[in-house]
Amino acid sequence: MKSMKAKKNIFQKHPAIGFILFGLLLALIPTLAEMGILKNGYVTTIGGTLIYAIAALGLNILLGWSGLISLGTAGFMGLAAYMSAYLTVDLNLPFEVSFFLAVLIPTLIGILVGLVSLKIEGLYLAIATLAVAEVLRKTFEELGKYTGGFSGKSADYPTLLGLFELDRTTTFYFIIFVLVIIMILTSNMMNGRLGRALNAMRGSEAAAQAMGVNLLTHRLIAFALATIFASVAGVLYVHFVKFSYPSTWSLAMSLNFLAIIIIGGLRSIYGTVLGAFIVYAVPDMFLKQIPFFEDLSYVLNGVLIILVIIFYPNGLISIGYDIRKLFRKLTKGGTKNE
Amino acid sequence: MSTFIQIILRSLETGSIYALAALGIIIIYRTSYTTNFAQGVVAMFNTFVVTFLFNKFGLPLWLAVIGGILSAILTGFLIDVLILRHTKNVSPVAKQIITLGLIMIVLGLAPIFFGVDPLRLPRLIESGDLGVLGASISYNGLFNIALGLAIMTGMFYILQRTKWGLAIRTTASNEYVARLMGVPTKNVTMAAWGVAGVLGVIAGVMTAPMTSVTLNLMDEVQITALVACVLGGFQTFHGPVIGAYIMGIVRNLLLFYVSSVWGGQILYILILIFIVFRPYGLIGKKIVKKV
Amino acid sequence: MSEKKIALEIKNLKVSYGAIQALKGIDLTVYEGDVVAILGANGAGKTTTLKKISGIIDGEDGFIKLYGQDITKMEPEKIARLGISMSPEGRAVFKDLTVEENLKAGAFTLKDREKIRKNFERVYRYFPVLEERKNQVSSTLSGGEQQMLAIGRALMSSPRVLLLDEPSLGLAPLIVQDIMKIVKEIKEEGTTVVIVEQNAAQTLKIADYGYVIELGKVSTHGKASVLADDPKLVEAYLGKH
Amino acid sequence: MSKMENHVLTVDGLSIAFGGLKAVDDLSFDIKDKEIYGLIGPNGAGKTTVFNCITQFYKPDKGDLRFKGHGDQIVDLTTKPVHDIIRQGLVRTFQNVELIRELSIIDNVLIGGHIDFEANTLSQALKLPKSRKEEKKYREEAEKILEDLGILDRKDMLVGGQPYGILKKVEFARTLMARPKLIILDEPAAGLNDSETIDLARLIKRIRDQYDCSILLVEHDMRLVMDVCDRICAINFGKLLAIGTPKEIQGNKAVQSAYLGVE
Amino acid sequence: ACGEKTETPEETPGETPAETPEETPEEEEEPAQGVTDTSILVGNSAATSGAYAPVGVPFNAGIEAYFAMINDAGGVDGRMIEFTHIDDEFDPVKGKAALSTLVEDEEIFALVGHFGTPVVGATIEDVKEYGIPAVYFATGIGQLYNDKAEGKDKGIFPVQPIYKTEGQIMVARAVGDFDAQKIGVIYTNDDAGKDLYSGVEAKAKELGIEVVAEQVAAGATDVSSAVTSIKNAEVDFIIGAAIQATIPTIVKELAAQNVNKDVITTYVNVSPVISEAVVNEIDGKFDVYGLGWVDLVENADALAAFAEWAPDYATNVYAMTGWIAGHFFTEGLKRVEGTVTWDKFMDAMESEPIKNPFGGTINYADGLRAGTQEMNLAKVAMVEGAPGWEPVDGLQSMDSLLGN
Ligand SMILES: Nc1ncnc2c1ncn2[C@@H]1O[C@H](COP(=O)(O)OP(=O)(O)OP(=O)(O)O)[C@@H](O)[C@H]1O
Ligand SMILES: Nc1ncnc2c1ncn2[C@@H]1O[C@H](COP(=O)(O)OP(=O)(O)OP(=O)(O)O)[C@@H](O)[C@H]1O
Ligand SMILES: [Mg+2]
Ligand SMILES: [Mg+2]
Repeated sequence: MKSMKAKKNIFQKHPAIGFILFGLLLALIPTLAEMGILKNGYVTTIGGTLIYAIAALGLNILLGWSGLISLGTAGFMGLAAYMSAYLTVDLNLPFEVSFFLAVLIPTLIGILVGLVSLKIEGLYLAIATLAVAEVLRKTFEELGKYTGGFSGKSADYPTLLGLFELDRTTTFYFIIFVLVIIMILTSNMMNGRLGRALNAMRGSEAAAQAMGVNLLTHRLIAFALATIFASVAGVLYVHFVKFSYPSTWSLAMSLNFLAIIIIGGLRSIYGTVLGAFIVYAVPDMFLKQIPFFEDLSYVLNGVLIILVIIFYPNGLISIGYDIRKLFRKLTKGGTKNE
Repeated sequence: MSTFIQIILRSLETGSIYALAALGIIIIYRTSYTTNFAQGVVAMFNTFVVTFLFNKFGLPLWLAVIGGILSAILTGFLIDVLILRHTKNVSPVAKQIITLGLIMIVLGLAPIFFGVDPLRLPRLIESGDLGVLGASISYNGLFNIALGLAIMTGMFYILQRTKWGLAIRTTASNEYVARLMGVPTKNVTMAAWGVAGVLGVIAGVMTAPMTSVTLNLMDEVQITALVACVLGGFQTFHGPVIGAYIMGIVRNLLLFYVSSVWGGQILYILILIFIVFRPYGLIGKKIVKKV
Repeated sequence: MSEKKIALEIKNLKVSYGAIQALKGIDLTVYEGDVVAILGANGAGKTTTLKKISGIIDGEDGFIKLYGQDITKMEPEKIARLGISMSPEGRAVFKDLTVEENLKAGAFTLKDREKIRKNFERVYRYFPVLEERKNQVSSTLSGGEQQMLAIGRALMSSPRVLLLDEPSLGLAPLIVQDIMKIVKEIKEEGTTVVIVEQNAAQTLKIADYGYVIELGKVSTHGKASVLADDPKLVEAYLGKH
Repeated sequence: MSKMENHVLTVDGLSIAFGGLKAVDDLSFDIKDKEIYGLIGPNGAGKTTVFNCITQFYKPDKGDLRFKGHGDQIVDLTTKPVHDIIRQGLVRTFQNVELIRELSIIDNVLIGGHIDFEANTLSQALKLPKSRKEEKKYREEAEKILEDLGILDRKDMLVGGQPYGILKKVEFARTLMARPKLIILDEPAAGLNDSETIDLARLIKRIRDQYDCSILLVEHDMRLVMDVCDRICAINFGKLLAIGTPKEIQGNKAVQSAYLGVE
Repeated sequence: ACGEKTETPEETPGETPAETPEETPEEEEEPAQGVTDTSILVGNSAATSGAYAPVGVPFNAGIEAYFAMINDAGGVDGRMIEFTHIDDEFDPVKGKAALSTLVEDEEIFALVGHFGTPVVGATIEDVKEYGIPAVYFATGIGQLYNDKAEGKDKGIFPVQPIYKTEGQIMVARAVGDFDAQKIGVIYTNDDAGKDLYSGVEAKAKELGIEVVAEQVAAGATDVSSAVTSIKNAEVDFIIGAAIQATIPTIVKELAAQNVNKDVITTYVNVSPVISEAVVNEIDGKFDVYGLGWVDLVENADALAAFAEWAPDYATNVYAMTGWIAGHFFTEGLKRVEGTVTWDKFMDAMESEPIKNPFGGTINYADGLRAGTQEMNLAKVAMVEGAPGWEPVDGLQSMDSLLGN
């Protein structure tokens, strides 16, 4: 019992250690696949899931912490994906440079949306961001010269520092690396002054303002962070999947990001990753494996989402609490004097 | 000139479809405080029911439509009783995600029930055109417009003038206190889901003859209706209806006179600019927040 | 005393919020036409008791009877129709509705239009400011005005049992005196009143009977006049915590 | 400006109307350094509205609001945006309690220190030593304040579900984090019982001395008001009724008939 | 920490598919993966759930029906064809994952019926990288077209017409059969519509024909303004470059606005479903033509076989295309002699033209990968008392249509 408590403290004090361990754990997947324990396809499925988790983390900062909704995540992610593909393939820019530009430009647009968010909120903001994303998607369709239109746009695995040409497995490691960094940064920011200010903005605008939180700058920060994360995800996507197709970046995808953070847990970093697994990976890795139910996997996925929300309205992450409680109940006889 | 009128007339016809769909979204929003993204697919499902009753069981169209209305009420009730009733501790955003789950369920089940072929559903009034200043509008189109307006007026009356309206508004404002006042909020939300279902299937039956009955039947209608709600403001019932007609008309004018490629997007941008300047929509009032 | 009917009977009531047990077995008996005061320190479980009576939270154990009818597991809207009406803690007015609509909602369970009209008259007589503000959206009312609205709304249904949770919260001294008068007036009409207050001395003055709740349990109860001088009460209520 | 020398706040000719309703009508009063100042009046008299005007949640239609802030600089509050008011050294609580339910009590208090943090976002994101030290420093300060208010034992509990009286205290603690020159309290004793109110009165006085600040408060609990206030301003229908010491106010006929009632 | 890895999963099957490297690297003519003495495993990923299930489900049912027929008759060379399938929901990531599962884990011999533009687009490079043969692509995107496939491109065997090519044929029909001088195009803003339109545009330019084009949203319910524009432009002939639900919308709107010009549309729409949807509305105002690459009247036997083995989908065009996919793969496989390897299979596919069971042939010789290039013409009419498609003209190439 005692040792368990001590362990808990380390993770609480230095969440980064937990995130790094988590990353290392994920990094075992390709090896497991090679050993034949997991399917090779899972490397792609999980790689994609982690990319979605990154974008969803950004949305979680926006909705979970700041209380601002966006249905535009997919649009920004797509913009970054197309930009990075174009910059590396057509303009032959180094991966790092294109990464930077492909994050910067969507972020600037995201900040503009942040300005709009000062005037409108709730559903109105949701639809406004949706409109931005729809305009972006239309642009992907019509500007065939840059985006390949409906033929889609291809890209390659990243080449780091002009030297290291990554392949599927190493790109997968790269995704984990980025994810872990983003988890650490998010945790640091959200558990400090910025996180409290965003929380305050969500909980009570009046209190936030009275305590000196400038709504304008904080909304812009929230939108900037969300767009940065979405763009990073977009860049990783296009260099992992090596392809971008206009209808990918649709409302459906943005809604999926929403589902991820609601299911995983608002304001929970691990929850976001968990949510991404539930929404993207579980249907493929489990639901579709159930005999006789393959064709119903879509239905089951919907049922799963609804059940999770009804039974875990604060996110599936709180299942940990329940499991611990159950565990304690089961071992109650021996260790009553806690 | 006649072209212009023609465009307006056709737009009014689709506008009334958008309006009905928007009313369906609003009534759920006003009672369950959630945006029902599944309004469209549920409507699609029930339109399939109508089509099946008509095509496979050979019922007369009007009877098939009544059958569809009954099934719409039933699906609405089921959604409320099986799902939304158990969401006491669920936040409004999470309820929206529940409607996403619903979309998946309906999209997954529809092909199993109705097969995968697109089906045909004829118009309620098969033929006849009315000439207006060199343009024409079908009797069916006129009927759609009239029905849309009638339903809207009826709902407006109920909401503002009757006890049911008060029940709806208190439920929307604060369900928990409403129950304290003796408002049967469960019945209110259940009825709202039923009504939303009916509005949806009527919109679906109006849409189907223009295209064919497929899984995507209501996709565009759904998005347009959502945007119309924002344009008109969520606070009233007539705002979204006006928003819906505006969407129908302006989109077609932009598509025709400006660009068939970019017209839809220009409309979105215009609406974006509009709501930045009128954050509560066309009709909604701005309320000063008091602390 | 013995001829009086029992309006509300509560036995061994237990309620929990997650891991916190807020009520640990409360017994209460309220006779028809009485004003019963529930007193207790912050967090003692007073609000929880009223919430449970009106049915908006679930209990774990025990029962509540209204004139002999078991309402323990009843839905709040049914309970409201049986004649229990509550002015909740923290006002909870319908924020986006006007003052008049709020009051109308309060009379939701009444069918008799004439009675509704009379109740309107009465509430406006008690709180003239509400009539002045009748078309104002209630979220923009001042704190005290909202409190008056909440109390007025509870009166609109001509309840058999009226539950008031800290009615004096945020009200000016004059109005607090008014509220006490109002309570007396409706008591005289035969309405049973259960009132939760922080202001013990003033409340016990108008109450017939009092209960003191401490950490989810009834610690003392007795006639209001006796309680007011009870040293035990002074200790429990004004004393250490 | 010499007049303001020992005044922390001067309100001069303040007016605001909502539609036809004059919520505050040509109201003037001033608060001296280290004074505990009461603002009383019937419900709907405009007290909260005065607070909202001072803190710029409402932009007054007319009137001057001068405040002697940090470094004894005199600022015209009407020129400042809402979120800059606290930087001048003026901080408030809310009548209806504006706290963040999902945060712990101590985190809610820490929000009050928002303006004092110096480390930038990047250094927070990277948890550089500077930002870590700062976070620790303010956390300790917050704990001290909670101890002062006697709620340190609850510091890690979530705000949601706490009793009303505790919430009022948390709001109070939050204002103290900003080490203000003037604290504005809107009904701090609402929801407190008699003994707690007595404690609060003591606390308010102690805070004034310990934090060396002025306090402006609205309260309907007359025992508290009469006990702690150095001076009181009574208003009705947004207009001034009387200003004076608690004794004077208690004896004032107009105030009695409009507000206090006669015992 | 992650730069050391040299071995990557793709290399294993991609390198030398005909051998199992660890065991017997020197021995030749080891059968390719997925091939045993009694069976051969093929597969695909397709959207069999979600919004595209109405296409994916019958398509796969068609493939399975064909293989069931072959297996019932004893298989190919004593080998049963086993078909495995993964649902990718039309999602590129899921499609990509499915492909690596199929090739690396399940070790299929070939992809049969690769499905959907986004998935095909995302995986076409991977397919080439693996070197695995892929027969039939249920999409018409341009990337598939190749007139001299070599090396890694050789395994790609498109069958159904590429939209761009079809767009050109539409113009050829309009000019050759209908003497059109000014063509109106209503195209949807999806891959089908836009690729068809770009084919139309290219061919019209080449022939010096005037084109008026209007875009409509795929799945739109209101296409009235596009139709009004086309009507006002006074064209001689209209191309409806849209698939599925949108084409009935366009045709009904043309009828509603009393346009009296004939319309031609893509083969995808030539199904009873569409004719049934529009026959009442057009009501003699104009004709609706459709291109086709199969001739169901001439090949009634083949149709009967199809209907026998896929009774649930007897009228479904997507099931029919799945059937064709199965057929093309099987025809190639039948020609392989001795040990079945990827190279030998590809050579077999190229060795001589393959006949489509429902008419027409495709020639893959010398690396030509162009899908179907001859198309026939039918129009909506009452056929045996039911709305259907009445044949108007047989299979013809673009050149023959234009008379050169
Ligand atoms: N929603 C909730 N979630 C968790 N705990 C709660 C909740 N509501 C009340 N509690 C807890 O239950 C106990 C009793 O609360 P209750 O509100 O009934 O007290 P009260 O006597 O009305 O106090 P007050 O005088 O502050 O109004 C308290 O300890 C409180 O913290
Ligand atoms: N935003 C607003 N719109 C309309 N009327 C308002 C608004 N804010 C305040 N009022 C009105 O102004 C008057 C003064 O309100 P205020 O909240 O200042 O009263 P108060 O003195 O604080 O009263 P209480 O003691 O009840 O809190 C009230 O009658 C209120 O209805
Ligand atoms: Mg209470
Ligand atoms: Mg006030």
